[in-house]
Amino acid sequence: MRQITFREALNESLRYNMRNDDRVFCWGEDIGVLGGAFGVTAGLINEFGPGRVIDTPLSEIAIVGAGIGAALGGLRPVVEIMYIDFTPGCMDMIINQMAKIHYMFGGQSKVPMVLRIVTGAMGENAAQHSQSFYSFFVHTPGLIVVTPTTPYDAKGLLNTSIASENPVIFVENKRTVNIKGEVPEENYTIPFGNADVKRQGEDLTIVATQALVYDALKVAEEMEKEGVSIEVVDPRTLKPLDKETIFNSVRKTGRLIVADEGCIHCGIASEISALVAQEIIEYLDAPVIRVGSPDTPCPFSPPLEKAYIPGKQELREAIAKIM
Amino acid sequence: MRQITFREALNESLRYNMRNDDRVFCWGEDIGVLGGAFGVTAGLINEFGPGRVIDTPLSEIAIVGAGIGAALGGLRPVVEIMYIDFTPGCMDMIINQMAKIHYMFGGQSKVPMVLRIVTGAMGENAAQHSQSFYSFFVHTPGLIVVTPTTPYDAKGLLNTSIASENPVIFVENKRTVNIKGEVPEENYTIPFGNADVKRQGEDLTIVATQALVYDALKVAEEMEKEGVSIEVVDPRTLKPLDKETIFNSVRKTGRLIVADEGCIHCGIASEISALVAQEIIEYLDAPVIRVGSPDTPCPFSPPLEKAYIPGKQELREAIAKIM
Amino acid sequence: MQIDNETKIRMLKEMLKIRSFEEKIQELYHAGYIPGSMHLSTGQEAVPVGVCLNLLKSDYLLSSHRGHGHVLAKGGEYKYMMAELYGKKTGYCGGKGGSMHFANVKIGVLGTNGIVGGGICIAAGVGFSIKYQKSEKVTVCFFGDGAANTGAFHEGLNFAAVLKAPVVFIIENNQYAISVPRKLSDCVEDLSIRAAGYNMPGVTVDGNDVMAVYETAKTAVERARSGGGPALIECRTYRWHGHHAGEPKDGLVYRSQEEIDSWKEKCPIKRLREALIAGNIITEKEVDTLEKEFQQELERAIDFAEKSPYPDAEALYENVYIDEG
Amino acid sequence: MQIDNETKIRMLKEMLKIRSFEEKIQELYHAGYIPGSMHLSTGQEAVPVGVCLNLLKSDYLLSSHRGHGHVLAKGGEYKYMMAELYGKKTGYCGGKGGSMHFANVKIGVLGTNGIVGGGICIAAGVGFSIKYQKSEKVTVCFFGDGAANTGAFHEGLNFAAVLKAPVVFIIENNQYAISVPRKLSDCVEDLSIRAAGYNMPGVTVDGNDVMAVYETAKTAVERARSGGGPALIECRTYRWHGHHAGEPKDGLVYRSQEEIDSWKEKCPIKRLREALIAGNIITEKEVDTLEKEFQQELERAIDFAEKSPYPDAEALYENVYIDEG
Ligand SMILES: Cc1ncc(C[n+]2csc(CCOP(=O)(O)OP(=O)(O)O)c2C)c(N)n1
Ligand SMILES: Cc1ncc(C[n+]2csc(CCOP(=O)(O)OP(=O)(O)O)c2C)c(N)n1
Ligand SMILES: [Mg+2]
Ligand SMILES: [Mg+2]
Repeated sequence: MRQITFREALNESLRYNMRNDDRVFCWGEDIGVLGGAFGVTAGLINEFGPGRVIDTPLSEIAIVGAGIGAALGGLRPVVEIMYIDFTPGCMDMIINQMAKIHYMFGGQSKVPMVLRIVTGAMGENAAQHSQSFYSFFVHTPGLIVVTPTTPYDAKGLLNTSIASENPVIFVENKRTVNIKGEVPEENYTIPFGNADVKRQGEDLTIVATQALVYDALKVAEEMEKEGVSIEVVDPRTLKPLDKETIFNSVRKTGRLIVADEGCIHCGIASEISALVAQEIIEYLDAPVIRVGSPDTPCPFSPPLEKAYIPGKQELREAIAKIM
Repeated sequence: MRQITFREALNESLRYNMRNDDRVFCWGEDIGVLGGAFGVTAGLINEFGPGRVIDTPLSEIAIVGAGIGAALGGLRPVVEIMYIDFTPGCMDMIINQMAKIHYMFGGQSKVPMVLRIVTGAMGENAAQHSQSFYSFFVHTPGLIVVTPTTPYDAKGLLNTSIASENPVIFVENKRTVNIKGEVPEENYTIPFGNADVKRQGEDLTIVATQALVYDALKVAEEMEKEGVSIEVVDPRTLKPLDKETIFNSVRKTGRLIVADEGCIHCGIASEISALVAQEIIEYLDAPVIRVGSPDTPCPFSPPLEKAYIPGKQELREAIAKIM
Repeated sequence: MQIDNETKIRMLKEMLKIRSFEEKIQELYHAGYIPGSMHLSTGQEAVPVGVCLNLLKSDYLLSSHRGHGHVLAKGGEYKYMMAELYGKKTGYCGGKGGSMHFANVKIGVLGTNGIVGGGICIAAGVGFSIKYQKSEKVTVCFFGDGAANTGAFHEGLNFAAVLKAPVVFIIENNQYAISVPRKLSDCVEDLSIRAAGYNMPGVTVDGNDVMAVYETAKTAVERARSGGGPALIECRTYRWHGHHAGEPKDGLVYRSQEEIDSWKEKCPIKRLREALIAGNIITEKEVDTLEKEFQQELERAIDFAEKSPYPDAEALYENVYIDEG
Repeated sequence: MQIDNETKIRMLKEMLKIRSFEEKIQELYHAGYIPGSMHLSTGQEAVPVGVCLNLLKSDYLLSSHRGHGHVLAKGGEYKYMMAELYGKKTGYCGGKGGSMHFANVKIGVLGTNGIVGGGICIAAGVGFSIKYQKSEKVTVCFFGDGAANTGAFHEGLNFAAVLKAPVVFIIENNQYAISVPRKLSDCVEDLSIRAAGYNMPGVTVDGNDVMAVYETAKTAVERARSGGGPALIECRTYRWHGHHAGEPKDGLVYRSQEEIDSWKEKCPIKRLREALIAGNIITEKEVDTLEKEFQQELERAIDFAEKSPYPDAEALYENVYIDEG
């Protein structure tokens, strides 16, 4: 099958949805002529014009807030905030408005909006351009949180997100944006709350998200040679979370590592550990190990950044602890 | 010993620190003549004048941001944001500036600032005035997160917070503000990272925060009659977290419930469960149960709000599951 | 501008509708029937009425925490509002919202907001949706003088200006943000001067003069409707009561009785009422009848609210997400 | 205003100091020596120099992501800046910050900022601390035209105005926020008009005329220092290169070569240099010598940076919290 990048898969989904539904439009900083900081909206302005692919002022509160308003007015906004690091600037709109409007008005209104954000540390961008705190959004009732890994996941989940009646936080990890994978030309969707077992195994489950899925797969290959059979489960959406697929894997293997690029404390890795400890603890044969970013801001200096980003080394150490 | 309310204990600490250190000042909305939405700053403007007890414009970004600036300029700001629900409006200042300045400038600057915020659901204030998402701040490296329960804790921890060189998020739960307790007249401090065993027990550990500590103590009394001996551990600061005291208790009882008013997913209750599952799982004789707010915004209607707020009933159900 | 007598009578009627509601619910609140917290707009009635008389049912409205008057002026009905204030299932939001979170999408009320300034950027986007759909609706957005100092105000007005969105922003300047007076909050005489920063019209008007508000809003609404883009109107007014029902001393902690009394003298209803009676446009007796009718309607609304059930227990978990079929 | 020759020479020198640095690090970046991303201020040198010549070492400065020029103009030294850009332990921030997070507290540089508009409210508070301590310092805060559309701009300027804090806010209006031109970002001619919304002086000045910048800033700085409160200065300028080093086509995707060339014609350095030479204030040769000296200093700085060690591995975990004794 055809191989395209994660970025291209998203671009294809946007194009498809904009062609098929006039209500869909995009706005954000530099998404027009420049095609977005990571190229996801490249070329869309040529096909759909500046009335549907809109470069906005540098005003994140308004970018998200007016996105919500446009959704209330009947449109289907796909809004880009360049880096997750800039969402604290518009967090009120996300947490207090986008997430709550449907509920607090008793179901009268809906906010069918997709908020695309880029996360992760890469390329020495330091403390304010390297974060991964989407667990905030999991902690917030009312939001869907989507974390696609492969180009296939990206296209299917963005299609589902744009079609959704709910507000969606769509998380794109920097380190996966240029990775290629098989993606059908035709359109398809992937339901929310549907984890993907990216690799089958018997001895140990690694639940991993985004870039860490690739790392986990590589480490699993290595470990296969050492006789350890690792199953890699990718939740793909953190909210709703496909507990059953995770639980089934842990019931089989009895051992669990949860790996997510966010800081560990109160992150999704903690959540998944806690769920297992609450609901199927009797299946555990070993401690549940979390792998994530250390409890520090992201440093600039290349060797420090390298040490900061969780990856294969941290996974190997975690495996060593429980195998 | 003298009994005063939580509110009065905080007021006493503020007064003491302002008398003893000219660098300490307070600002926030309505903290002057009105004495704050919950009365914590009552009367301070009379003693210290409007130059040190400052009513600000309705500008949360600036309230926090300029607080940071004042700290950089050598002062010791005690900043009030009326409800935690308004911190998303200034989250950039908290997450990207306050938490990171010391680190990203390589330790050159410090932000010795206390950010006081009120949390919790009470009195039918609905979705935008009832939240408890301080777990965001635990997920953010660089912040201290303080959650005092009793008036004694409140005074001692506020003293420590104001003396601290680090940025502190100081969380005040609505339901505890008017509760009385013994508080020495003289000044004292309580170190960060020092949990308090609020009740000794043998069969089950409840780690609880703030209002839920009171609920846990009541339920523990009830259960005592039924022959179940419950230990109640109050972390008092969520970051740093006194793991050892929690672990020692769980090592003794083998059973753990974690109760916190925040929403459960990715909250501090998940974090504490995950820590136990990672570090001392072998001591557990039962699943770890989390008690918290449901995964919904807080509704207005009195019976719904009542059902929303976690309390004795939820604790009893949790106990029933594992005893 | 010539305002016809019918419109003038309607102004009086709408203001009385709001005043009657606010005074009644204040009583009910103090008697313990209404839970939560409420922000009354008594004394400020000319603003919603003067603005909303320029709107069609299909136009949109967003409002603040002090929103009862806006909802009523846009066509809100006593009984569903009362039921909402009581937290009942039959309320506009099924009891989920309460005083700070009214919405009635059918009459264009997209929501009051518990976050000060929370509706401003949303309004810009609602305006954009109108333009995008090539419809001729208008959006109005009400907020206070305090809200004019939020970052959202700046971003929302600039965004609306850049998009040329049909939005009329209304500052209800009642001189205070809770206890904080204007002089501690900003340094300008007229907040409407800030419109210049977005190159949109900005006007300050006597917010207790319903006809002046009406005329000023008319210009802005017509301009927006015909593609002229957004505008900012500052209405100077005053709230008679404390910031919220039940505030200690009802606002006297930070305001003087003389100040309050001087504004009561400038009551927008008294002013119009006297003018209409003097002009033989309405009689004393007709006004009394109107007031009585509102009282009766209020009694029926209270009855409706009291007899309505609370939401079912499951409602707590409903409307968090829409089922993805 | 009469500007003495010494000051004029200093202006030229400081601008050359910045230009030389920016051009050299651009080379180094493209050659792969400097990691991360950097925002060059080539073409904008008159702004930091014109402003900072009015400051004392003890005055404070906050800046944006495009901050090298500000740090240099406030007294930053090549070698520590270079080491920081290389991510070395000897850099101003021990390698933790990099291009977007320079600080040198000793010379009053409280920080550049990776968040656009992130320094504005902080500056208001730094200004407050000066007033509170009855000191006579001044704070300047630099940011771009894009930043002027953030909520933080509005809240920060209003806050500073209300507190009468000694802060001079400088908009470096280089016409673009990355690829987004002013005409899609705001609707005004002069961004300085927004100062009226805070009742502070607002002036727009030719940001490529260092003497004009100097004089305008002088008035504002002196006013702030003597208790007159904050001011806003908009400097019209242009960045010659792409938004960041390494931007595809170096900015030509969204700008024309003619536009860029026309601004290069208005080069602030060329302008001053020609004027000073024509006025016999400096000779061609002296300028060459100056430039050579900067080149030599740069070589030494590179050497220093290259030979410096990276931070120790433990540094990752240091400076998160200060030990509570
Ligand atoms: C973002 C935010 N900050 C603070 C509050 C608390 N609060 C509620 S109303 C209010 C004052 C609002 O003043 P103004 O905008 O003038 O409206 P008014 O109440 O005078 O009608 C404040 C501070 C809030 N609800 N939201
Ligand atoms: C809050 C925030 N939003 C977006 C960005 C991404 N970004 C970095 S620089 C920039 C443009 C800034 O424009 P301007 O303020 O005019 O400064 P200039 O780069 O032109 O000097 C953007 C959008 C950011 N760093 N911070
Ligand atoms: Mg007001
Ligand atoms: Mg710019």
